[in-house]
Amino acid sequence: MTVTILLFANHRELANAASVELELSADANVREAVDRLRSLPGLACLPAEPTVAVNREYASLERDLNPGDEIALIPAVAGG
Amino acid sequence: MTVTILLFANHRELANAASVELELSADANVREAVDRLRSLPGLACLPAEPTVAVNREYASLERDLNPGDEIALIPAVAGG
Amino acid sequence: MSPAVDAGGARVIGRMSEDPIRLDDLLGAGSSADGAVTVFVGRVRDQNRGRPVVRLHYEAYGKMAERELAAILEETVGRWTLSHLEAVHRTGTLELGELSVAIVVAAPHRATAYEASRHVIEEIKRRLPIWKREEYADGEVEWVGPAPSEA
Amino acid sequence: MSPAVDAGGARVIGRMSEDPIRLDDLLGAGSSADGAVTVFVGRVRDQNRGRPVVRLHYEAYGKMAERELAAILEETVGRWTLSHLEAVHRTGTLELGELSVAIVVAAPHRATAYEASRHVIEEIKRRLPIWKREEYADGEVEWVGPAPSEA
Repeated sequence: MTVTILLFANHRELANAASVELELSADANVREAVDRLRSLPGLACLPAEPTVAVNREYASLERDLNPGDEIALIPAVAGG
Repeated sequence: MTVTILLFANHRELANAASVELELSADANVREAVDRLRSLPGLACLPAEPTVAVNREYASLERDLNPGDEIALIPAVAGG
Repeated sequence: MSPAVDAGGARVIGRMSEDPIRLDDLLGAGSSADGAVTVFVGRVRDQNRGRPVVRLHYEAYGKMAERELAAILEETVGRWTLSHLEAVHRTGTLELGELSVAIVVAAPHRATAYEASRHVIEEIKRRLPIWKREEYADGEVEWVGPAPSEA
Repeated sequence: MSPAVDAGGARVIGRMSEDPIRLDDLLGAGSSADGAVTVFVGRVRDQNRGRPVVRLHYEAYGKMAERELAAILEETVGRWTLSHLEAVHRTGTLELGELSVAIVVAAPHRATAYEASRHVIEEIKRRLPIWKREEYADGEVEWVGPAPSEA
Protein backbone atom coordinates (compact mmCIF):
# COMPACT_ATOMS: atom_id res chain seq x y z
CA MET A 1 0.00 0.00 0.00
CA THR A 2 0.99 3.63 -0.43
CA VAL A 3 1.21 6.06 2.47
CA THR A 4 2.34 9.68 2.67
CA ILE A 5 4.77 10.87 5.30
CA LEU A 6 4.87 14.58 6.05
CA LEU A 7 8.12 16.16 7.23
CA PHE A 8 8.41 19.40 9.17
CA ALA A 9 11.02 21.81 10.50
CA ASN A 10 14.49 20.25 10.80
CA HIS A 11 13.30 16.95 9.28
CA ARG A 12 12.03 18.80 6.23
CA GLU A 13 15.31 20.67 5.91
CA LEU A 14 17.44 17.54 6.41
CA ALA A 15 15.50 15.52 3.85
CA ASN A 16 15.04 18.53 1.58
CA ALA A 17 11.44 17.40 1.15
CA ALA A 18 8.12 18.30 2.77
CA SER A 19 6.59 14.88 2.10
CA VAL A 20 7.59 11.40 1.03
CA GLU A 21 5.48 8.62 -0.47
CA LEU A 22 6.31 5.09 0.65
CA GLU A 23 5.21 1.74 -0.70
CA LEU A 24 4.70 -0.63 2.25
CA SER A 25 3.45 -4.16 2.77
CA ALA A 26 -0.28 -4.47 3.49
CA ASP A 27 0.26 -5.23 7.22
CA ALA A 28 2.81 -2.45 7.90
CA ASN A 29 2.63 -0.33 11.04
CA VAL A 30 3.98 3.16 11.73
CA ARG A 31 7.30 1.85 13.06
CA GLU A 32 8.04 0.12 9.77
CA ALA A 33 7.28 3.30 7.86
CA VAL A 34 9.66 5.26 10.09
CA ASP A 35 12.36 2.62 9.69
CA ARG A 36 12.06 2.94 5.93
CA LEU A 37 12.51 6.69 6.22
CA ARG A 38 15.96 6.17 7.77
CA SER A 39 17.26 5.09 4.38
CA LEU A 40 16.53 8.54 2.96
CA PRO A 41 19.39 11.02 2.66
CA GLY A 42 19.53 13.23 5.77
CA LEU A 43 17.13 11.10 7.85
CA ALA A 44 19.54 8.33 8.92
CA CYS A 45 19.67 9.82 12.42
CA LEU A 46 15.95 9.86 13.22
CA PRO A 47 15.45 8.96 16.88
CA ALA A 48 14.47 5.38 17.75
CA GLU A 49 11.09 6.50 19.07
CA PRO A 50 10.02 9.62 17.19
CA THR A 51 6.68 11.27 17.91
CA VAL A 52 4.24 10.67 15.08
CA ALA A 53 0.72 11.53 14.04
CA VAL A 54 -1.54 9.50 11.79
CA ASN A 55 -4.32 11.34 9.99
CA ARG A 56 -3.74 14.45 12.14
CA GLU A 57 -3.84 12.68 15.51
CA TYR A 58 -0.93 11.70 17.71
CA ALA A 59 -0.44 7.96 17.34
CA SER A 60 1.62 5.03 18.61
CA LEU A 61 4.47 3.59 16.54
CA GLU A 62 2.66 0.25 16.75
CA ARG A 63 -0.41 1.55 15.00
CA ASP A 64 -1.36 -0.41 11.90
CA LEU A 65 -1.54 1.56 8.70
CA ASN A 66 -4.19 1.69 6.02
CA PRO A 67 -3.77 2.68 2.38
CA GLY A 68 -3.73 6.44 1.96
CA ASP A 69 -2.89 7.18 5.62
CA GLU A 70 -1.23 10.53 6.22
CA ILE A 71 1.66 10.02 8.63
CA ALA A 72 3.47 13.02 10.09
CA LEU A 73 6.81 13.00 11.85
CA ILE A 74 6.68 15.46 14.76
CA PRO A 75 10.27 16.61 15.31
CA ALA A 76 11.43 16.72 18.92
CA VAL A 77 13.24 20.03 19.19
CA ALA A 78 13.97 22.46 22.02
CA GLY A 79 10.74 23.55 23.71
CA GLY A 80 9.53 27.09 23.30
CA MET B 1 -5.75 65.04 72.06
CA THR B 2 -7.88 65.27 68.96
CA VAL B 3 -8.03 62.51 66.35
CA THR B 4 -10.09 62.10 63.22
CA ILE B 5 -11.96 58.90 62.43
CA LEU B 6 -12.95 58.28 58.84
CA LEU B 7 -16.07 56.25 58.08
CA PHE B 8 -16.77 54.41 54.85
CA ALA B 9 -19.50 52.45 53.12
CA ASN B 10 -22.16 51.08 55.53
CA HIS B 11 -20.50 52.78 58.53
CA ARG B 12 -20.73 56.13 56.77
CA GLU B 13 -24.36 55.52 55.94
CA LEU B 14 -25.22 54.31 59.44
CA ALA B 15 -23.56 57.28 61.14
CA ASN B 16 -24.65 59.66 58.40
CA ALA B 17 -21.15 61.13 58.55
CA ALA B 18 -17.92 60.58 56.57
CA SER B 19 -15.71 61.58 59.49
CA VAL B 20 -15.86 62.18 63.21
CA GLU B 21 -13.50 64.15 65.46
CA LEU B 22 -12.90 62.70 68.90
CA GLU B 23 -11.25 64.21 71.97
CA LEU B 24 -9.27 61.46 73.73
CA SER B 25 -6.89 61.22 76.69
CA ALA B 26 -3.20 61.62 75.82
CA ASP B 27 -2.46 57.89 76.28
CA ALA B 28 -5.41 56.57 74.30
CA ASN B 29 -5.05 53.69 71.84
CA VAL B 30 -7.15 52.75 68.81
CA ARG B 31 -9.42 50.45 70.81
CA GLU B 32 -10.47 53.33 73.07
CA ALA B 33 -11.26 55.47 70.04
CA VAL B 34 -13.39 52.70 68.56
CA ASP B 35 -15.19 52.18 71.88
CA ARG B 36 -16.08 55.86 71.94
CA LEU B 37 -17.53 55.58 68.43
CA ARG B 38 -20.09 53.08 69.71
CA SER B 39 -21.88 55.88 71.51
CA LEU B 40 -22.65 57.56 68.18
CA PRO B 41 -26.08 57.08 66.65
CA GLY B 42 -26.00 54.15 64.22
CA LEU B 43 -22.60 52.82 65.34
CA ALA B 44 -23.70 50.98 68.50
CA CYS B 45 -23.31 47.66 66.71
CA LEU B 46 -19.70 47.99 65.55
CA PRO B 47 -17.96 44.61 65.83
CA ALA B 48 -15.76 43.95 68.87
CA GLU B 49 -12.63 43.75 66.71
CA PRO B 50 -13.12 45.96 63.67
CA THR B 51 -10.35 46.32 61.09
CA VAL B 52 -8.72 49.75 61.32
CA ALA B 53 -6.06 51.82 59.64
CA VAL B 54 -3.99 54.57 61.21
CA ASN B 55 -2.50 57.16 58.90
CA ARG B 56 -3.40 55.05 55.85
CA GLU B 57 -1.84 51.81 57.09
CA TYR B 58 -3.60 48.80 58.57
CA ALA B 59 -3.02 48.90 62.34
CA SER B 60 -3.67 46.97 65.54
CA LEU B 61 -6.41 48.04 67.95
CA GLU B 62 -3.69 48.25 70.62
CA ARG B 63 -1.75 50.88 68.71
CA ASP B 64 -1.14 54.06 70.72
CA LEU B 65 -2.45 57.23 69.15
CA ASN B 66 -0.79 60.57 68.59
CA PRO B 67 -2.47 63.96 68.22
CA GLY B 68 -3.76 64.47 64.71
CA ASP B 69 -3.76 60.77 63.79
CA GLU B 70 -6.13 59.80 60.98
CA ILE B 71 -7.95 56.63 61.98
CA ALA B 72 -10.10 54.79 59.43
CA LEU B 73 -12.66 52.14 60.19
CA ILE B 74 -12.48 49.47 57.47
CA PRO B 75 -15.96 47.92 57.30
CA ALA B 76 -16.09 44.13 57.11
CA VAL B 77 -18.64 43.43 54.40
CA ALA B 78 -19.24 40.59 51.98
CA GLY B 79 -16.16 39.98 49.85
CA GLY B 80 -16.22 40.83 46.21
CA MET C 1 -2.97 60.26 40.83
CA SER C 2 -0.46 58.39 38.61
CA PRO C 3 2.53 57.37 40.72
CA ALA C 4 5.23 55.70 38.61
CA VAL C 5 7.83 53.82 40.59
CA ASP C 6 11.02 52.33 39.24
CA ALA C 7 12.01 49.20 41.14
CA GLY C 8 14.93 47.26 39.73
CA GLY C 9 14.40 48.57 36.21
CA ALA C 10 10.76 47.55 36.08
CA ARG C 11 8.13 50.07 35.07
CA VAL C 12 5.47 50.03 37.79
CA ILE C 13 2.29 52.06 37.66
CA GLY C 14 -0.63 51.97 40.09
CA ARG C 15 -3.65 54.23 39.70
CA MET C 16 -7.05 54.89 41.18
CA SER C 17 -9.21 56.39 38.46
CA GLU C 18 -12.57 58.09 38.31
CA ASP C 19 -12.42 57.85 34.53
CA PRO C 20 -13.17 54.76 32.46
CA ILE C 21 -10.35 52.23 32.03
CA ARG C 22 -9.22 51.94 28.41
CA LEU C 23 -7.39 48.74 27.61
CA ASP C 24 -5.81 50.24 24.53
CA ASP C 25 -3.94 52.62 26.82
CA LEU C 26 -2.59 49.68 28.84
CA LEU C 27 -1.45 47.33 26.10
CA GLY C 28 1.82 47.58 24.25
CA ALA C 29 3.36 47.13 27.68
CA GLY C 30 6.92 46.03 28.16
CA SER C 31 9.71 45.57 25.68
CA SER C 32 10.45 43.02 22.99
CA ALA C 33 12.48 41.14 25.60
CA ASP C 34 9.15 40.15 27.16
CA GLY C 35 7.78 36.96 25.70
CA ALA C 36 4.61 36.98 27.78
CA VAL C 37 1.95 39.53 28.63
CA THR C 38 -1.08 38.81 30.77
CA VAL C 39 -4.04 41.13 31.14
CA PHE C 40 -6.66 40.64 33.83
CA VAL C 41 -9.85 42.63 33.63
CA GLY C 42 -12.62 42.76 36.23
CA ARG C 43 -15.99 43.82 34.89
CA VAL C 44 -19.21 44.94 36.49
CA ARG C 45 -21.49 41.94 36.40
CA ASP C 46 -25.22 42.19 35.80
CA GLN C 47 -25.91 40.01 38.83
CA ASN C 48 -24.37 39.00 42.15
CA ARG C 49 -25.21 35.66 43.73
CA GLY C 50 -28.21 35.43 41.44
CA ARG C 51 -29.66 38.88 42.19
CA PRO C 52 -29.89 41.25 39.22
CA VAL C 53 -27.75 44.37 39.72
CA VAL C 54 -29.03 47.63 38.29
CA ARG C 55 -26.49 50.17 39.54
CA LEU C 56 -23.11 50.16 41.18
CA HIS C 57 -20.86 52.65 42.92
CA TYR C 58 -17.27 52.23 44.15
CA GLU C 59 -16.33 54.22 47.24
CA ALA C 60 -12.64 54.29 48.18
CA TYR C 61 -10.47 55.51 51.00
CA GLY C 62 -8.55 57.04 48.15
CA LYS C 63 -5.21 57.95 49.67
CA MET C 64 -4.87 54.68 51.53
CA ALA C 65 -5.97 52.75 48.43
CA GLU C 66 -3.23 54.42 46.38
CA ARG C 67 -0.71 53.63 49.07
CA GLU C 68 -1.76 49.97 49.34
CA LEU C 69 -1.84 49.56 45.57
CA ALA C 70 1.69 50.96 45.29
CA ALA C 71 2.81 48.60 48.06
CA ILE C 72 1.23 45.58 46.34
CA LEU C 73 2.94 46.40 43.05
CA GLU C 74 6.31 46.95 44.69
CA GLU C 75 6.04 43.65 46.56
CA THR C 76 5.11 41.92 43.31
CA VAL C 77 7.98 43.23 41.18
CA GLY C 78 10.29 42.38 44.06
CA ARG C 79 9.10 38.77 44.11
CA TRP C 80 8.92 38.05 40.39
CA THR C 81 11.08 39.17 37.50
CA LEU C 82 8.87 41.62 35.65
CA SER C 83 9.57 44.42 33.27
CA HIS C 84 6.16 46.07 33.33
CA LEU C 85 3.43 45.98 35.94
CA GLU C 86 0.41 48.22 35.77
CA ALA C 87 -2.83 48.20 37.73
CA VAL C 88 -5.80 50.55 37.60
CA HIS C 89 -8.89 50.45 39.83
CA ARG C 90 -12.02 52.45 39.12
CA THR C 91 -13.95 54.51 41.61
CA GLY C 92 -17.32 56.18 41.24
CA THR C 93 -20.47 55.06 39.47
CA LEU C 94 -20.04 52.31 36.87
CA GLU C 95 -22.38 50.99 34.24
CA LEU C 96 -22.94 47.25 33.84
CA GLY C 97 -20.12 45.76 31.76
CA GLU C 98 -17.67 48.56 32.56
CA LEU C 99 -14.17 47.65 33.69
CA SER C 100 -13.66 47.95 37.43
CA VAL C 101 -10.02 46.86 37.55
CA ALA C 102 -7.28 46.05 35.05
CA ILE C 103 -3.84 44.52 35.59
CA VAL C 104 -1.16 44.26 32.91
CA VAL C 105 2.01 42.25 33.47
CA ALA C 106 4.84 41.85 30.96
CA ALA C 107 7.55 39.32 31.74
CA PRO C 108 10.18 37.27 29.97
CA HIS C 109 8.29 34.02 30.70
CA ARG C 110 4.67 33.09 30.94
CA ALA C 111 4.67 31.39 34.34
CA THR C 112 5.81 34.65 35.88
CA ALA C 113 3.26 36.71 33.99
CA TYR C 114 0.37 34.54 35.21
CA GLU C 115 1.52 34.22 38.80
CA ALA C 116 2.26 37.91 39.26
CA SER C 117 -1.07 38.92 37.74
CA ARG C 118 -3.01 36.56 39.98
CA HIS C 119 -1.09 37.74 43.03
CA VAL C 120 -1.90 41.38 42.30
CA ILE C 121 -5.65 40.84 41.90
CA GLU C 122 -5.85 38.69 45.03
CA GLU C 123 -3.99 41.32 47.06
CA ILE C 124 -6.14 44.10 45.60
CA LYS C 125 -9.29 42.25 46.61
CA ARG C 126 -7.87 41.53 50.04
CA ARG C 127 -6.26 44.82 50.95
CA LEU C 128 -7.53 47.78 48.95
CA PRO C 129 -9.96 49.90 51.00
CA ILE C 130 -12.60 50.09 48.31
CA TRP C 131 -16.26 49.28 48.77
CA LYS C 132 -18.83 48.55 46.13
CA ARG C 133 -22.41 49.60 46.70
CA GLU C 134 -24.65 47.31 44.68
CA GLU C 135 -28.23 48.25 44.00
CA TYR C 136 -30.43 45.33 43.02
CA ALA C 137 -33.51 45.19 40.84
CA ASP C 138 -35.64 44.54 43.95
CA GLY C 139 -34.55 47.91 45.41
CA GLU C 140 -32.24 46.47 48.06
CA VAL C 141 -28.65 47.61 48.50
CA GLU C 142 -25.57 45.70 49.61
CA TRP C 143 -22.02 46.78 50.33
CA VAL C 144 -19.25 44.52 49.04
CA GLY C 145 -15.66 45.11 50.04
CA PRO C 146 -12.17 43.79 50.70
CA ALA C 147 -12.15 40.19 51.91
CA PRO C 148 -9.39 37.84 53.09
CA SER C 149 -10.10 35.23 50.42
CA GLU C 150 -12.53 35.17 47.56
CA ALA C 151 -12.69 33.56 44.16
CA MET D 1 -9.92 28.86 9.03
CA SER D 2 -12.25 30.12 11.78
CA PRO D 3 -14.04 27.16 13.35
CA ALA D 4 -16.58 28.29 15.95
CA VAL D 5 -17.84 25.57 18.25
CA ASP D 6 -20.70 25.82 20.69
CA ALA D 7 -20.16 23.64 23.74
CA GLY D 8 -22.62 24.08 26.57
CA GLY D 9 -23.52 27.61 25.59
CA ALA D 10 -19.92 28.82 25.54
CA ARG D 11 -18.56 30.63 22.53
CA VAL D 12 -15.36 28.84 21.50
CA ILE D 13 -13.09 29.98 18.69
CA GLY D 14 -9.72 28.54 17.71
CA ARG D 15 -7.75 29.87 14.76
CA MET D 16 -4.44 29.51 13.00
CA SER D 17 -3.67 32.80 11.31
CA GLU D 18 -1.15 33.99 8.76
CA ASP D 19 -2.27 37.56 9.46
CA PRO D 20 -1.22 39.67 12.45
CA ILE D 21 -3.17 39.15 15.68
CA ARG D 22 -5.11 42.25 16.69
CA LEU D 23 -6.05 42.37 20.35
CA ASP D 24 -8.79 44.89 19.72
CA ASP D 25 -10.57 42.22 17.70
CA LEU D 26 -10.39 39.80 20.62
CA LEU D 27 -11.46 42.01 23.50
CA GLY D 28 -15.02 42.81 24.37
CA ALA D 29 -15.35 39.07 24.84
CA GLY D 30 -18.13 37.51 26.85
CA SER D 31 -21.24 39.04 28.32
CA SER D 32 -21.91 41.31 31.27
CA ALA D 33 -22.47 38.15 33.34
CA ASP D 34 -18.70 37.62 33.17
CA GLY D 35 -16.91 39.33 35.99
CA ALA D 36 -13.44 38.30 34.85
CA VAL D 37 -11.55 38.36 31.58
CA THR D 38 -7.97 37.20 31.16
CA VAL D 39 -5.86 37.78 28.11
CA PHE D 40 -2.59 35.99 27.53
CA VAL D 41 -0.31 37.19 24.78
CA GLY D 42 2.90 35.55 23.60
CA ARG D 43 5.29 37.86 21.82
CA VAL D 44 8.35 37.34 19.66
CA ARG D 45 11.31 38.04 21.91
CA ASP D 46 14.45 39.71 20.71
CA GLN D 47 16.59 36.97 22.27
CA ASN D 48 16.40 33.32 23.28
CA ARG D 49 18.62 31.99 26.05
CA GLY D 50 20.78 35.07 25.69
CA ARG D 51 21.28 34.87 21.91
CA PRO D 52 19.95 37.85 19.93
CA VAL D 53 17.20 36.82 17.51
CA VAL D 54 17.01 38.66 14.18
CA ARG D 55 14.28 36.77 12.33
CA LEU D 56 11.65 34.20 13.08
CA HIS D 57 9.33 31.94 11.13
CA TYR D 58 6.54 29.67 12.35
CA GLU D 59 5.94 26.50 10.36
CA ALA D 60 2.82 24.52 11.22
CA TYR D 61 1.24 21.22 10.33
CA GLY D 62 -1.76 23.40 9.73
CA LYS D 63 -4.66 20.98 9.59
CA MET D 64 -3.48 19.01 12.60
CA ALA D 65 -2.77 22.23 14.50
CA GLU D 66 -6.33 23.40 13.89
CA ARG D 67 -7.65 20.05 15.04
CA GLU D 68 -5.52 20.01 18.21
CA LEU D 69 -6.39 23.61 19.01
CA ALA D 70 -10.10 22.86 18.69
CA ALA D 71 -9.64 19.81 20.93
CA ILE D 72 -7.77 21.84 23.56
CA LEU D 73 -10.49 24.49 23.63
CA GLU D 74 -13.28 21.92 23.85
CA GLU D 75 -11.54 20.12 26.72
CA THR D 76 -11.06 23.45 28.48
CA VAL D 77 -14.66 24.66 28.27
CA GLY D 78 -15.72 21.22 29.42
CA ARG D 79 -13.55 21.40 32.52
CA TRP D 80 -14.20 25.00 33.58
CA THR D 81 -17.31 27.14 33.45
CA LEU D 82 -16.54 29.63 30.71
CA SER D 83 -18.69 31.78 28.49
CA HIS D 84 -16.04 32.78 25.98
CA LEU D 85 -12.80 31.11 25.00
CA GLU D 86 -10.75 32.23 22.04
CA ALA D 87 -7.24 31.34 20.94
CA VAL D 88 -5.27 32.42 17.88
CA HIS D 89 -1.81 31.20 16.86
CA ARG D 90 0.26 32.88 14.18
CA THR D 91 2.11 31.15 11.40
CA GLY D 92 4.59 32.57 8.90
CA THR D 93 7.30 35.17 9.32
CA LEU D 94 6.99 37.44 12.37
CA GLU D 95 8.80 40.63 13.29
CA LEU D 96 10.32 41.05 16.74
CA GLY D 97 7.62 42.14 19.18
CA GLU D 98 4.76 40.74 17.09
CA LEU D 99 2.15 38.58 18.80
CA SER D 100 2.64 34.85 18.22
CA VAL D 101 -0.31 33.63 20.24
CA ALA D 102 -3.27 35.17 22.07
CA ILE D 103 -5.82 33.58 24.41
CA VAL D 104 -8.93 35.32 25.70
CA VAL D 105 -11.08 33.79 28.45
CA ALA D 106 -14.25 35.33 29.89
CA ALA D 107 -15.72 33.70 32.97
CA PRO D 108 -18.01 34.56 35.87
CA HIS D 109 -15.12 34.31 38.36
CA ARG D 110 -11.45 35.14 38.20
CA ALA D 111 -10.00 31.85 39.45
CA THR D 112 -11.60 30.14 36.48
CA ALA D 113 -10.41 32.77 34.03
CA TYR D 114 -6.79 32.40 35.14
CA GLU D 115 -6.74 28.62 35.35
CA ALA D 116 -8.41 28.06 31.99
CA SER D 117 -6.08 30.54 30.28
CA ARG D 118 -2.99 28.92 31.74
CA HIS D 119 -4.24 25.48 30.79
CA VAL D 120 -4.80 26.51 27.18
CA ILE D 121 -1.32 28.00 26.70
CA GLU D 122 0.37 25.01 28.33
CA GLU D 123 -1.53 22.60 26.10
CA ILE D 124 -0.82 24.72 23.03
CA LYS D 125 2.91 24.64 23.80
CA ARG D 126 2.77 20.92 24.49
CA ARG D 127 0.57 19.67 21.68
CA LEU D 128 0.28 22.05 18.74
CA PRO D 129 2.44 20.88 15.83
CA ILE D 130 4.06 24.25 15.22
CA TRP D 131 7.78 24.88 14.93
CA LYS D 132 9.60 28.14 15.23
CA ARG D 133 12.72 28.73 13.18
CA GLU D 134 14.88 31.24 14.98
CA GLU D 135 17.70 32.99 13.16
CA TYR D 136 20.29 34.49 15.46
CA ALA D 137 22.54 37.50 15.00
CA ASP D 138 25.53 35.15 14.67
CA GLY D 139 23.94 33.52 11.59
CA GLU D 140 22.99 30.27 13.30
CA VAL D 141 19.50 28.80 13.14
CA GLU D 142 17.57 26.76 15.69
CA TRP D 143 14.21 25.03 15.54
CA VAL D 144 12.00 25.37 18.61
CA GLY D 145 8.81 23.36 18.92
CA PRO D 146 6.19 21.63 21.06
CA ALA D 147 7.58 20.32 24.35
CA PRO D 148 6.09 18.25 27.19
CA SER D 149 6.75 20.93 29.80
CA GLU D 150 8.16 24.40 29.53
CA ALA D 151 7.88 27.64 31.46
